[in-house]
Amino acid sequence: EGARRLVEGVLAERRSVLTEMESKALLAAFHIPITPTMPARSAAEAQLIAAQLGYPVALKIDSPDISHKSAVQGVVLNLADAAALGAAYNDMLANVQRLQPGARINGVTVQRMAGKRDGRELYIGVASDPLFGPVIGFGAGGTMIDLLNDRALELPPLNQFLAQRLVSRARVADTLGEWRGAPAVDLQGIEHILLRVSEMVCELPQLRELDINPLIVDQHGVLAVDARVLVG
Amino acid sequence: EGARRLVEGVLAERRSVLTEMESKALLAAFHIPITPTMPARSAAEAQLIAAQLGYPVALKIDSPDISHKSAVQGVVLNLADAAALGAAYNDMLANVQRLQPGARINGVTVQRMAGKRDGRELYIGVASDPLFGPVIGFGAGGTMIDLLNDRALELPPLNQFLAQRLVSRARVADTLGEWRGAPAVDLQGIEHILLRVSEMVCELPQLRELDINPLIVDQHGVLAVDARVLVG
Amino acid sequence: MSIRNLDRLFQPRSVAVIGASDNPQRIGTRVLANLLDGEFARDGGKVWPLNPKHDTLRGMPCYARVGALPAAADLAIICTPPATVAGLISELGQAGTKAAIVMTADPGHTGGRALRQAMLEAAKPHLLRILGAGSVGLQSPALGLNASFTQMAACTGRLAFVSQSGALATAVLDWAGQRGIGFSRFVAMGDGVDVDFGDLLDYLAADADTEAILLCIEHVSSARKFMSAGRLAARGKPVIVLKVGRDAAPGADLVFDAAIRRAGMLRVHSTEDLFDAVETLARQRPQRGERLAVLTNGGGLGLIAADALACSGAQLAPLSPETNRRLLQMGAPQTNPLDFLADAPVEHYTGAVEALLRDPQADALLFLHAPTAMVASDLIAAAVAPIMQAADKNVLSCWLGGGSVAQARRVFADAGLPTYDTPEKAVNGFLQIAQYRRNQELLMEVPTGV
Amino acid sequence: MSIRNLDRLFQPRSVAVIGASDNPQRIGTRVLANLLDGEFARDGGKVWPLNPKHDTLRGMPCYARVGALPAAADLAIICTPPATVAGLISELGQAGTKAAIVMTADPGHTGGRALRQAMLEAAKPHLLRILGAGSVGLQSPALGLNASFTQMAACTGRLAFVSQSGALATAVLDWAGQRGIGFSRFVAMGDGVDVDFGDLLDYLAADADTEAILLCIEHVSSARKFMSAGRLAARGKPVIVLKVGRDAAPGADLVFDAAIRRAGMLRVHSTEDLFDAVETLARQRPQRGERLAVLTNGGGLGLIAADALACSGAQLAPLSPETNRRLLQMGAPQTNPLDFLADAPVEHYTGAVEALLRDPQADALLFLHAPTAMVASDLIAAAVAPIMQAADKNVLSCWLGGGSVAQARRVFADAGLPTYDTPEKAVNGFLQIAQYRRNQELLMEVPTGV
Ligand SMILES: CC(C)(COP(=O)(O)OP(=O)(O)OC[C@H]1O[C@@H](n2cnc3c(N)ncnc32)[C@H](O)[C@@H]1OP(=O)(O)O)[C@@H](O)C(=O)NCCC(=O)NCCS
Ligand SMILES: CC(C)(COP(=O)(O)OP(=O)(O)OC[C@H]1O[C@@H](n2cnc3c(N)ncnc32)[C@H](O)[C@@H]1OP(=O)(O)O)[C@@H](O)C(=O)NCCC(=O)NCCS
Ligand SMILES: [Ca+2]
Ligand SMILES: [Ca+2]
Repeated sequence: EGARRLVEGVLAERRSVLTEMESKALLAAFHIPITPTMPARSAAEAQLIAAQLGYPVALKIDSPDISHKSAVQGVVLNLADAAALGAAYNDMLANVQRLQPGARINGVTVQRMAGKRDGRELYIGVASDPLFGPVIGFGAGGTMIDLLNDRALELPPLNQFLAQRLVSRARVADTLGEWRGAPAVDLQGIEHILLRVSEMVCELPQLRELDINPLIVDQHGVLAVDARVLVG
Repeated sequence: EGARRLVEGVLAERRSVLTEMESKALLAAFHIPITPTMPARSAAEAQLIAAQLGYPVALKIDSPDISHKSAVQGVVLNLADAAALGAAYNDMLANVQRLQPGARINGVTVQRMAGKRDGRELYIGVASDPLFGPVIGFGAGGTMIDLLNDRALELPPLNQFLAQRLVSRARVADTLGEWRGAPAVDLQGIEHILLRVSEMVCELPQLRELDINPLIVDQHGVLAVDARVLVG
Repeated sequence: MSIRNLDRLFQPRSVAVIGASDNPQRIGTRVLANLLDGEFARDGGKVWPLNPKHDTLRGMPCYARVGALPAAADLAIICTPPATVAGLISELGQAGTKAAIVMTADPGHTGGRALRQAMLEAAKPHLLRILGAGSVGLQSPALGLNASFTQMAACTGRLAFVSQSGALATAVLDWAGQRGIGFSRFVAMGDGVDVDFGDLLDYLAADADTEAILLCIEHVSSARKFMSAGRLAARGKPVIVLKVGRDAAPGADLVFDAAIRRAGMLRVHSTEDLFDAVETLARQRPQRGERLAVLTNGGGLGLIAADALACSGAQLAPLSPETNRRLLQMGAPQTNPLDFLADAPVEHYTGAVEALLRDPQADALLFLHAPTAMVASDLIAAAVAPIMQAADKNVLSCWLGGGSVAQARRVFADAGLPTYDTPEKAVNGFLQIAQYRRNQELLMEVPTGV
Repeated sequence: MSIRNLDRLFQPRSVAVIGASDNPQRIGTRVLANLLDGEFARDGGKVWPLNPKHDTLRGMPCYARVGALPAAADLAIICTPPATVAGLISELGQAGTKAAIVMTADPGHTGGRALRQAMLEAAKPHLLRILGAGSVGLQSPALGLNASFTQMAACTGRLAFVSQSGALATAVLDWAGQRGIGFSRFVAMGDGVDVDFGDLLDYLAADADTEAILLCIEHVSSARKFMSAGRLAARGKPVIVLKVGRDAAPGADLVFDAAIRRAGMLRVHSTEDLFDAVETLARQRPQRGERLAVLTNGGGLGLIAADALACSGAQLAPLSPETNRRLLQMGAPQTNPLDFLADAPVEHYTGAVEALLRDPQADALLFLHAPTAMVASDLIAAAVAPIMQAADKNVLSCWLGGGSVAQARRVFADAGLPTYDTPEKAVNGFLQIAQYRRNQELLMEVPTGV
């Protein structure tokens, strides 16, 4: 259905990396809750969008040529109002053009800051092993992910038992019960997303890589805040 | 001098845990840069202080009976203006009284948010081994510190070679060079603080435990944002 | 492919040795000798040497061509130069042979022209199965079949051992032989161009003589087949895997880990752990729980055991009042680890072993001993071994040292009691047995459908 | 305390055995025998048995009381019941003896009344040094002095071995004996109430016969003394530490790690690694770099070695053109690991070993071998051992297997070539030597002042 068409469309354009918006659309098609991410071509358009989503918002550069946005200062978080947003927009475009002059730039994307006070940042992903095919990974998320080096793996398809076992094998599992004054998180929500990712893997053979990071979870639920998909 | 008097004063009161303000005063006495932390007895007083320090600020409960402030919702970060601060003050006092009814409450402390855009969060600490005495620890900091489980140890006294070796043994060392678009941090600043901590250990035999977490470092320097000291 | 014709490999009634010889430098000479030296030949199994240069070998007629054999051999063993292999397979297939072991090393590995494709093409029209190339052969000890050029015949046992590396295979054979550990099947798989881990797992899963399976893997060819066969086998018996040869791709090793776990197989990570797994699997008994009693003649050894047990999930058994009473009576300490002084007499050992084995709160006994001049270790070994042998619990042991404990180790090996080189390894053996148990329970939760 | 009077412990000219006996169940019987069997007695060292129940023992006069001895003994060995120990120490001190080994186990460990305090008080006025309680004794092999109740005399060598645990000590002695590895000093420290690790490190740091030091520690009593003695010793020779008995306090083990590192000592983490460190230290040669050449008769073993080397900082040596030319000439593969087929003749091994040892780009050679029926391993061992022995590089080896390689192992041990049980451990031996080198370089950077 929709998901398959989306992927085929990208492949038809001879691309393999989906944009953040495409990636989130794909997740949404599999009923994975996401923070909506809207495109804006100007500071004014970004302000209109932000007013509707509600402040604070995050701004990210929207370019098919840039894979590490923060490396070219293409990410600004926590913009509190229209003035801050306008200034950030102009700064960002100037910085990106300076740091990666050749890059084609569509504009920016605007999304509401995921303000989960007691949220834990997780990672869920898919990688493709040359021998064993797709593998589902789970662990701590956030920008420190490489340093944390907390990644448990399981082969698809998952069932509930396997999803639970996958979660419990990651070190981050220690933070998912009551933790530092925060109530226990919605574990079923995490399992649900793992099962949905497992479905994605089975139904979309073209899926090569998927990174949801961070996936923010608290006692009320789970939210995919950033995502990146690779097909081929 | 001052540091010794401060510690003796606390011991004379039959206390062993220094407040955040006392802890930071102690660090400052050893020339460790800190974010100033000011006491306030009312919302109004807090607003006056914040106006001078500059927004955004962080608010923390000030009580001799509470060691894990965030567990009783005694920490609110990123307050953008006086209105937000006033509301947060009242919420915090209500929450703390509800969650830990017996606690004596002096008021709150106010500090400027350490807004280091490219800052890495580190941990520097001292623990006391029953056999080998004081030990200096270094590693990744922040709220995920337990999970990161990144702690390299060295015995005092340190010299520059040992301080460098200590830093390089922690996993977080991988993030201190150029990292995700952020420039390399002020490594000498970190070494300097380690050497000052080593001095503290040698000059204050009553020092039992010290936790600086986070210590925020970027290309320009180092800043101790929170600190906790135990004497005995 | 499948398990088709694998019975011809493992249970042939006639074996042709192509390239048999009387020159001691020829592999075929050794293969012929190994076949003739086993029960297989004495039980009426046919062995047919084949080499145009000889009329007789070892007093038997030697055949000049495949066509000249008395009948189609169930199994042919090929130990002739690379250039001859594909042609021989074709001839064998035409004659009706369904299984061959290719011992010839594939020159493809060292830059020569690879055999792989030519062999497979020659075999295909005849559904002939190939073990190899570069196989050291296989053994089915219960049939007295030694279809290999290994240095010794395996004893009969209940472990199946399959190794891609011939060197690792002959080393394990040798090591096990010295300890009196036997095998149900012993297979040096070589390159696995046709018969591969998947096929062998399928065959061994159904093999009634095999109670546990050990695999030494260099690379897996068909992941899908490997996984489904592994899953099936692991549901019936412990399957232990050693992976040799790190995959350069980052994370590949973690994926292999996940795959092994998903199939319900268990992984070990060093040659040493492989040897220890052989010891443990070959000698293990059923075990109810994870509480370990430790008897030693040195406090230091007890500490090492306790360290190795810490954080494992298993624990030191809390001794029952009845056991404490028994120990008190004989003047022994009532602690676990139970730590004898260097001059404790043999009766103390037998008494304590009996008491600990009877304790309902101890699920297994660990016996650790270092040499002492005061009592010869072989006297202790001789006294306690029969009690341990008669027990219905696992007794793991370590005689730490060299020459002074060699005889004690021998006594324990002969009694079928698992003994290890160090206290840590003995504790690990216990933890492995606990892991098999837990793993079998977990497997119930993983639906076979997935 | 200090190294005062420790020369009386290690180099006495007269030794009194208190509790000497002819009853084979007595520790004193064994101690007397061990002393009399060594060169020490034949070289004129005095041995004085002491026991009121005997007039003579082993044809020598046996003394009834300390006061009856011909002179003050340099060293007294006490193997009498706990109640007698403090009194004996007092008498010995009065008579002028300055050092005693207390073999008696302190009943304090098992809930009895502790000896510790009484012994120390008795010794103090006389500055008499005590090794023990619960010591199995010590040996100074170069003097033929076996002042212990161990099961065997150590050979002379250049390693000093100190263990708190008597069991670990006798096990290492036994294991080393079987491999022909000798010691400069062998010390079973026991409880360490007086002479402790700090004292022994100070003594051994200055001991010209000792080139490397191994410590098995259960607990450290004085951290300050231990650290300063360890620092001093580690600057002169490798000091290897095994810590036994996990400290319950969280993080305590990491602090111990930091302390060992800070002093410049090196830590191993298992009994096995301790044994391997003995092998490596006893047989190592100087080494320039960290590039390893590997020669094997099985690709699988080469893979295991490469796996063990990966991520270590060391690497496989890139073979020089000259070596490749030599290998090509003899028809051997020109790769590292260099992998022979099972039927390679002995000349190939000698040729390859010579070529690799000559290669200026290889800093050490790893020789891995699994049994094969085609060439007996002892023939290979006999052929290559002299070449390896004559080389100026480290040659590490593993004869993987059991009975078929036992003789080859023996040949290598007799040639003083380090051999290990598994390929991984052999690689580890190489990495350890590399670590000693790096550690010595690092120590230059740590100011002795701190
Ligand atoms: C297979 C291999 C051993 C053959 O090498 P080789 O022994 O030098 O070969 P030869 O030419 O001497 O042939 C062996 C014997 O077979 C005979 N032979 C050759 N072709 C034959 C044929 N078509 N039919 C029957 N016999 C034949 C030869 O006459 C010789 O016997 P002889 O010595 O009595 O004359 C060699 O190619 C090889 O692969 N070695 C490595 C094996 C190995 O290590 N395998 C396990 C890998 S871990
Ligand atoms: C020290 C120990 C061995 C003594 O126990 P024991 O041998 O049963 O003691 P005994 O009473 O038989 O005394 C031993 C000998 O010393 C003699 N003896 C006793 N008191 C004596 C004294 N004051 N002076 C001289 N000799 C004395 C005894 O007569 C006996 O000799 P004998 O058998 O010829 O008559 C015992 O207390 C012990 O500690 N055992 C453990 C030792 C050990 O394991 N140490 C290392 C720990 S890892
Ligand atoms: Ca091989
Ligand atoms: Ca002991």
